[in-house]
Amino acid sequence: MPHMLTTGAAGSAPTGENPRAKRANVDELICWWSIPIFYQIFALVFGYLTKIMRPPIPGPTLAQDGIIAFTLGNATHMQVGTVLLGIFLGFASMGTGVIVVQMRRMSISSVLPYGYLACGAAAALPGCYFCALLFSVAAFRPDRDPHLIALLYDAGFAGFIGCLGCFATQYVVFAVAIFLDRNRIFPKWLGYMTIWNFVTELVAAPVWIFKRGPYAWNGLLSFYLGVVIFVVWIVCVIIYLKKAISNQPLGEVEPA
Amino acid sequence: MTSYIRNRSTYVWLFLSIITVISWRVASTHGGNSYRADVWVTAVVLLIAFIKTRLIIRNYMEVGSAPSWLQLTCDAWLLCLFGVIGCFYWLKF
Amino acid sequence: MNLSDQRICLWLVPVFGVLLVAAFCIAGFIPPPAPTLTAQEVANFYRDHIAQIRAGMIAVNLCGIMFIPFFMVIVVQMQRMANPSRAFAYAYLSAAASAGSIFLLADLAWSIAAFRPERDPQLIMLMNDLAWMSFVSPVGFIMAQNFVLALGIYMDVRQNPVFARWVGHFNILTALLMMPGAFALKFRAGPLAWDGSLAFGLHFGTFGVYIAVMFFVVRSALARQAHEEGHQAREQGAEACPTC
Amino acid sequence: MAAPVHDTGLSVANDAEGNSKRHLPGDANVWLFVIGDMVIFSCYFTAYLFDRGHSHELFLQSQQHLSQNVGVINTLILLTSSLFVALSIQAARAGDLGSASRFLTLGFACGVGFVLIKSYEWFLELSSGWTISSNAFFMHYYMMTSLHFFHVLLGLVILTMLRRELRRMASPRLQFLQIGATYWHMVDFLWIIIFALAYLMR
Repeated sequence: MPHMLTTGAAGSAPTGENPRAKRANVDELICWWSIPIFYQIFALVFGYLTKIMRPPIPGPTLAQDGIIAFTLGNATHMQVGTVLLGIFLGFASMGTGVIVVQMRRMSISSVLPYGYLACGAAAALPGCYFCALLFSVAAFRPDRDPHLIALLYDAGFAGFIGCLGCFATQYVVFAVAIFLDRNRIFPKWLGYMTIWNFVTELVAAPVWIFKRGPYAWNGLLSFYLGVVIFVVWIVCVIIYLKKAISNQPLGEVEPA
Repeated sequence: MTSYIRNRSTYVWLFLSIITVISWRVASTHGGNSYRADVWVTAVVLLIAFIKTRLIIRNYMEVGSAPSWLQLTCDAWLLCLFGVIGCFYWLKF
Repeated sequence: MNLSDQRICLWLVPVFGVLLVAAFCIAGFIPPPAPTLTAQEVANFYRDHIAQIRAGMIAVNLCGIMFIPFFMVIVVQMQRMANPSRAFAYAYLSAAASAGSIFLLADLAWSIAAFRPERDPQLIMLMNDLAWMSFVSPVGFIMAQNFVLALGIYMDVRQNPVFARWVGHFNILTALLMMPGAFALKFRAGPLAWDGSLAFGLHFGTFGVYIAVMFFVVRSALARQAHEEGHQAREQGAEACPTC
Repeated sequence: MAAPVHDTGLSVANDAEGNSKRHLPGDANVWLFVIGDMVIFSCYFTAYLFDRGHSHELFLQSQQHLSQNVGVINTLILLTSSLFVALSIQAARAGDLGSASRFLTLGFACGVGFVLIKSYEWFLELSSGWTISSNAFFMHYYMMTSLHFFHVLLGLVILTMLRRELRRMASPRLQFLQIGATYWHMVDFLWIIIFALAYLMR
């Protein structure tokens, strides 16, 4: 059933009391803008301030004094980065919101959009905030036992790279939605690209096993390849999300 | 159903199977103690893998009758991959 | 539409809000143990209050997430708004769910610290730090909730808006007042430390006032929804009757 | 890269009539995926070769513990599976949907055979103590083969969907069949390269 959507102009609005705005989808555009802005802040926090994602990434075999230097030598930046993340991470949900709205326009039931929403909500703590928080806890007390700082360092990095389930599920849900959709909200190749992302998540799975080499958390395959593919993917998502919002007829009523 | 079997695809499959067995025999260990570095075995194995991959792409994936950009892309990828494999294999010496 | 479900979720707030505050008081977390305590002092704090902390944290674990149904009432009300789409409502839902998971992390860390108070004081302090930081500093989720709710209110073009416009201003204001909490990661003393007047007092004081005000705001919104829908039902009934 | 993809993606829908000699098998979207996947796998292969160059002797020693015989059987099985899928497409193109469906079932059965044999092979290796953390060779071996294994499983799901399309739909979409077949052939040749790199080369 490719034409599940109705437009408000068709007179389906109940008793005229609740007219959907006949103007540009301002709320979706605001949410759309939040995505590039959020990823700028994300890059600032993880790439520059905390240095967690700034190449070369320190690996699992780093010696004790190297771990101390990484976490405490950079304490102020680390904490400022985590403060910023604490303030702005919540706004990532706006990006989820607009993607869910577009997924609800597809010729599919609400299962996949709601799955996407729930995965995004679940991912915020383990997949993003937890890592920065642990490094801030480490940076909070320079006089802490070095073994505990090493524990926080391991937990921070391995948890950050190795927390896959939420994202992998989100990618699968998104890809399947694109493949099944007949309203052509997103191009099909974007679904295939999402599968690449899923594959890179699988490749990052063994960061819990390897201390060195391409599959360690700072490895060429588990980290750098995944980041490159993710960046390409998110740029495409941002561009084609904008197109999807522009193509949306004004006053379209979302199915209940 | 049988009428489809006398077909180009089947001959390709026959050829692929034969060279698979050849590469297996070439690389197999007679007696178990011949696992030494061997440039010639490697060269034959990689060449056969290259031929097999290209045959599958050209015939089964029907790239042989596809637009030229796709043919060029696939061939470029194959050459790059096997070039890099070859380079890494030889440069380590 | 029957509004009992929304009313039940609404009335969870005063019940569990009081229980939550009581649980924190019982645990001895108001005011919080200072970040300047040494490891031994933190361990002593846990050892001396062990029964209260355990009881309080069990209660917090049970009561804390009882706010989520209330936030979902707000999501439902946001979907009634005449916004161009439901993007803000979905964003609110997502942010509220994430906030709940982070709140639970804090509760777990407190409970783990209190599980074996005879453990190495360094380890107890580690859990205590983790708990307070994850409790006080991730303010972004409630801020995002407030911002998208405010934006939704501003864009609501209904003749009888779901929420009055001042509720939007109030949401922005409270979001900004809660922001200092984020800095608790950085400071070990002063107003921005996790026991400070801004990061703790202003942050959670604002949150308490916010929840209390929103309780009444949502209650009157529900009353308006009941009135509107009763009106519509009567109109439809009046239309339907002559035909039957 | 995206520009030609976007334009040609939908214009090849009528290749069932065979009126264009140079047609794009499947659609451009799936080819973007296949080429991307080929590049991603190339990264794994390159990493394998790179590590191999640094500990050649270790890799040669470890390779002895793989069973070349099982490997060659699996290669032949996947080749046969590819043949059946290719024949199925030809039958579907000729309008013989019954044969097409039967060929697809045979291809699917071969895929299941691969999965069973591969699982058995892993079981043998794991029970003789060779795990993913044994050494660099086994790390690469298990990673490459398990990623490929995941592709095979996904391919089996896709083959099931293709069979459903052939059985249930009055006029199956040939393009959809070709998309699935293209993916399955990619899975086939990726295994051929893994077979050469992990089992055979010295």
